[in-house]
Amino acid sequence: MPRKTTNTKAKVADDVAAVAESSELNQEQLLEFYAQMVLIREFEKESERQYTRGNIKGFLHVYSGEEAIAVGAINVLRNDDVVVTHYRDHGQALVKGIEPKQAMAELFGKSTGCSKGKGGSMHLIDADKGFMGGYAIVGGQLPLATGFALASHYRDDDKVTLCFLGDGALNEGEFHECLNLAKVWNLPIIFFCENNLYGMGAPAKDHLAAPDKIYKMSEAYDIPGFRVDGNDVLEVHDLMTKLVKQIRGGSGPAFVEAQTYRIQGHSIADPANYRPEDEVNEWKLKDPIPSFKDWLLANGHATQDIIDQMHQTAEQEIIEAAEFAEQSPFPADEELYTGVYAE
Amino acid sequence: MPRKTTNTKAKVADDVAAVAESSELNQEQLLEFYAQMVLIREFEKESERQYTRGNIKGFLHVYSGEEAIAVGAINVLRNDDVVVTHYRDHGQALVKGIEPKQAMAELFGKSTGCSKGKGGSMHLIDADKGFMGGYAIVGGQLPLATGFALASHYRDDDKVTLCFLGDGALNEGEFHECLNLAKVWNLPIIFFCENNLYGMGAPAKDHLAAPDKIYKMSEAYDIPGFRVDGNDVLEVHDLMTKLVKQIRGGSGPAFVEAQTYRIQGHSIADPANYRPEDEVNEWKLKDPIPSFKDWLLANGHATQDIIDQMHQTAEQEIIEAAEFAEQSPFPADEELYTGVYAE
Amino acid sequence: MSTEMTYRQAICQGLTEALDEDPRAYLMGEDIGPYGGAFAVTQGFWEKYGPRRIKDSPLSESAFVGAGIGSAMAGLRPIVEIMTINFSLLAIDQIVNHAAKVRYMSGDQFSVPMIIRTVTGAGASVAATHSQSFEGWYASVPGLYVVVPSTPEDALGLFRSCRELMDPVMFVEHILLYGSRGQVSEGVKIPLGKADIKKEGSDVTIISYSKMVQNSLEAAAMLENDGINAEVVDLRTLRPLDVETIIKSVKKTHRAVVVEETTKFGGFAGEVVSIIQQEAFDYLDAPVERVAGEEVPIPYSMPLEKLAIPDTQRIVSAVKKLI
Amino acid sequence: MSTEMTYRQAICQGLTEALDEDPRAYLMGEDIGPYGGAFAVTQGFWEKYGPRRIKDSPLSESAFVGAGIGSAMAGLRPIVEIMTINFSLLAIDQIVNHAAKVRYMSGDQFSVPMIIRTVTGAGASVAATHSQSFEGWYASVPGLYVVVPSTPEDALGLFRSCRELMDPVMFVEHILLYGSRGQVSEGVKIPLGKADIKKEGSDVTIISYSKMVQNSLEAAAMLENDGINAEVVDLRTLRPLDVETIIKSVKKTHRAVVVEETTKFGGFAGEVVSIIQQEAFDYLDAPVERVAGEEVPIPYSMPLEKLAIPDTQRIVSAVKKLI
Ligand SMILES: Cc1ncc(C[n+]2csc(CCOP(=O)(O)OP(=O)(O)O)c2C)c(N)n1
Ligand SMILES: Cc1ncc(C[n+]2csc(CCOP(=O)(O)OP(=O)(O)O)c2C)c(N)n1
Ligand SMILES: [Mg+2]
Ligand SMILES: [Mg+2]
Repeated sequence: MPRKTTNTKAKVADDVAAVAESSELNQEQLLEFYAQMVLIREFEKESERQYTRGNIKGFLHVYSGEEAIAVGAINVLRNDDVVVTHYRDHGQALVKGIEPKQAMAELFGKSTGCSKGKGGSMHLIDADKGFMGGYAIVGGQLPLATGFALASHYRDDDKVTLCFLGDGALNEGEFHECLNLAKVWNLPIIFFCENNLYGMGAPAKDHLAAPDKIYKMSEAYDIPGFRVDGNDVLEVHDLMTKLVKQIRGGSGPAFVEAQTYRIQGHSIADPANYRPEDEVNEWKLKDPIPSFKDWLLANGHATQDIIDQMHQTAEQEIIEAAEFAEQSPFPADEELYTGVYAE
Repeated sequence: MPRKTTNTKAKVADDVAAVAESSELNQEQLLEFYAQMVLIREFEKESERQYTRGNIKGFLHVYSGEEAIAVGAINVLRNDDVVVTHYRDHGQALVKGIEPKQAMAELFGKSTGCSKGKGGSMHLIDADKGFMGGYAIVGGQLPLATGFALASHYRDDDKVTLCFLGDGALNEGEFHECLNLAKVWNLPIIFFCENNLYGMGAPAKDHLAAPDKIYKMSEAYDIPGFRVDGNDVLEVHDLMTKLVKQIRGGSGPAFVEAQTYRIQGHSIADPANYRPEDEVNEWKLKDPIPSFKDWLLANGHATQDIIDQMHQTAEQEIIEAAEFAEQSPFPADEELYTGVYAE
Repeated sequence: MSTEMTYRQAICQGLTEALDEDPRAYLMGEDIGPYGGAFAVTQGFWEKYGPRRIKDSPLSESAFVGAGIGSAMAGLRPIVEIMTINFSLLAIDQIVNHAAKVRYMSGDQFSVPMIIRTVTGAGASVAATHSQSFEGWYASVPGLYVVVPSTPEDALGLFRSCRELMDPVMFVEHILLYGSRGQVSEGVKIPLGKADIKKEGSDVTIISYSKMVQNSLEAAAMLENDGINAEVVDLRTLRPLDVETIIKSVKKTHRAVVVEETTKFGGFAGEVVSIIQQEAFDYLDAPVERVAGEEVPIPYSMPLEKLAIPDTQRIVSAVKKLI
Repeated sequence: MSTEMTYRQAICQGLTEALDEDPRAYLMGEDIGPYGGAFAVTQGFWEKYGPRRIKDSPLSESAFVGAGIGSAMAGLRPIVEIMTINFSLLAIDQIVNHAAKVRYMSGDQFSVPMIIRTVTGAGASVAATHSQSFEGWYASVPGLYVVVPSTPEDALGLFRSCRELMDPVMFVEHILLYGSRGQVSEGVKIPLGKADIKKEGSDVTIISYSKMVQNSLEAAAMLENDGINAEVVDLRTLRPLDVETIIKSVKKTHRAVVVEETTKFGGFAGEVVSIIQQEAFDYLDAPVERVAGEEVPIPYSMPLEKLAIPDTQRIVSAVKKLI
């Protein structure tokens, strides 16, 4: 569990005692998960606000609606395990340990951003935290991730690489090349497809030959494939716990498809009116945050008070992050020329 | 059956009468197949000789050992159906109707070559014959072939495109992208993998994640996959007859794996000593030409005389082709500048 | 007769004409269908022409660009959109090794009458991988045409000519020009290989293309105040290049500045400079200057990005240095 | 102390040293294993170092080059072979968008200490798609180094320096040089960005790199007979480019010819010309000439191919035209 969002532990302990039944998670962890999901959502709401106010430029792709994946999957990893992902990277970055302040400052293009303002929203990176980056060429992150896994295999260092990709990225040739390579060399990597049903405006069902069995695409490479409900943080966590253990043990690559839904359009500029209203409404009911909240309440892991507190804490943290970003300086002009080559 | 090699018909009629039992082919066709296979082998032997004599330059990749595929598959096509292939293209070119003279002249780089000497061995092309070319970037022919099929689909002209690729090409991203595209748009195309067990010096078994089920790779795209003995011309022909009919009827793409063996090294420069002797010997026994000859004899479709005659005819035709190539002029110097753009 | 329209509308009109007039023409590309195109150029096309003519393609640049090439070889008239020129690197093998070469390699048996539309340029705060300008690379490939319009009139006029070519064209639009407006003459058609003098002048020749023409014109206006009369040449096509117009202008002005948006080192401007010093050596009163991008990947942060790419002021300074 | 060896042997030695001295170094590429490398550079490596250090890769250029980049980001020292520079187009996205940019985009968090070895050049009768020279394109990309040795000594000396860099290098060997022989000094190490005067002269500067240095030296020898004393500058690296040596030479000789194997239009020679006319404008007695390939795809037929690429005689003629 790389990131500790809040000190929920103390606050909760008195109210609820039981350990989650459906998983190995204890209550503290469950609440931590909820807090992280809320933090991501708040971060995204704020980034949309800041975009509208002109503080964030270029492309902004928010993660709202997909939080259960980042939280369920990345919390299984060790600090030194590796995450490589695409441009829709805020949620994953936060869970892997980038502070909201540094993430928001990066979105603002400030020198205090995790990538010194040079990468922006699509390129959050913190090598020390094992968050090896968002990459903006669709499919382009797969070879890099394969390389991180190759390095672990070469060194026999027992790190696991988790590589996220979208349903759109499944159609790029790198998907095929990398799964094959990972299997041929038995690399410790999980290719994790966040199937949010759309790649920009393109429905996966129209662009994939076999959209209903994405998770089976890995069979061509003799890589086990799994499907999981991407809006159920515990289901994601359960599967990932199993897989990470196997892979750390040397089992070789795995492939996961998690179905989820982009609550917003592709980017903030996209009203997404190509989506049927029914579909949007149906998925609203599956929003992973209220669902998980209901489960926590129903199973006595939290009270409404605790929930409210967590929301407040998250809001507060994000307000501070935005203030930090706003007050931070832009990079100095000389920064234009640094970091092209090693000093 | 696009190409008529010899007038075997007349010669055979008196001796043997029955129609092939194991297929819908009549005797004339069976002998025609044999004649074509022999013609290819003779062409390749001659091209190796001419390479050694310095008349052929650059890369020379011969088709010896794989004849049953070109003959079994391409004879199913109509004249106006399309073949697109890789650089190991001599055999397929001859079956689709390029005259040995023009093919050999192309290998010599002569102006009478099918591509005017500008393409060479790896780029035999005759658009009128529907032989749309050999291409030398591994995997690069797949998108082109997909485009030919797309044109047929667009025009609804009921042509079928047959695209050959090697086992090595399976690892290129285009394989994945094109199979998906072909299925999504329901294109009339057969992707035909000539699995000769090696891509240059690389054994398919070491470079493919699942080398034993290549034909199943198409399942990821919901495309039916078939495996066939690539050294059995009749088996190839049977399968292709079925597939071409379906595809012409609008069934959408298909995928075929045919196992075969490169009798020679990757190119004439390659002694191929990375192959175990046992393996080479084992496959020598499966050479498609003697096997088919034995079958023809055993089933009374030919006599040894007829066989001998066919070999002589082929040798003679190839000698003439080589003479033609030798006597043809190189392209005139001005030819350097023609054909870069349309006149 | 002329009509005012945006650069986007001009291109949209060119596409509409192609689809309406030529049954062999079809569009293919990512999100050109229901989404209407990443830059809204094909808005409404899907509804109007349907999926046969508007092929909304999966994210498979190599496959769909290559398929476009194959279909052109088979006689269709594909107009393929690569969302931005950055992503063209995933299809560059197909473009360079097949589209550009198959006519030659086949001994003139095949034509590839295909237009590849794509989008170049920096300045949109979309960071290093999304802000590149590779048109100069394509311009170095025999077998290709490279078109880089700077105005709505040029965009439509050149597009109409491209449709008549039997060889592949890289039709390169600029990300920051879509909303720019201009008069478009009725029936305009502009041949490839003809540069346009966007402003006449006598003291110095500023040579550029695409968005940098705007900056060059702004610079010329500013220079006017200082009594410097600059001629602005818009190349309009990089391959073929209109050497004659360039040289004629330089022989008149004796000074030249070549402006290019991408990084300077190894850029296309070097070709223009080389030709000028070759063909007008005795006419030059000063070395030919280049104004181009800094030798860095494009940073996301806006203030830095501004420093990375050439602007009007830098063109002004370069001209003043020469005079 | 020096030893005679071939260009192939020099590179083989560089690779051997890397593997022997640095446990983080490994080789990856197509057919570099049991096959011994398409150009027999890695013959015996598989047997000696085994599959951990010698990663014989499937035909997946984008994946294995990108994996090389990722592994370099993770701290390894990959030496990746792309069989020829033609096939690098399938990996160019990874090279340009990741290898070259990730240090910058990450705010200097990542290094990519990777050497990409590949093979350039025409003249081997392998037709249009297999005879290209894209090193000029890579030279235009900030974040990359581009090395183009012409002799065994330079190949080994430069390779040793490349191993010390923390940024990606395109190490570009020439298909027709592998068998060429030369003396290699013991312990030679040559820094990047230092051109070499392969022959001193006073009348004209011939600038080239890789195989064309041989032709330039031949041309210089022929010119000697006509009393023309040419200086031959071997660039050795395209990025960084040794502007100082070029300019110093041209200021001495007042005339320059830039020789490049690929097609002229839009080639790298344009950059060299631009710099010369900028930095030595007042010293030039004549325009800088370029000798380069014809504007055609490379034809297979040998007599045509010979016409397509520059040869010694054309260099001689270009020099004579200048003098
Ligand atoms: C190679 C490439 N092609 C196109 C694009 C433009 N683009 C950016 S995101 C995107 C959609 C990707 O969809 P998906 O992989 O499903 O990820 P999601 O946005 O749904 O998370 C497209 C087409 C790109 N960045 N890179
Ligand atoms: C993209 C690309 N990479 C590498 C090569 C070099 N090469 C030419 S043929 C070949 C092997 C291909 O093997 P396969 O597809 O099995 O065809 P086969 O030669 O066995 O018929 C290789 C590696 C190439 N031409 N193109
Ligand atoms: Mg998606
Ligand atoms: Mg093979």
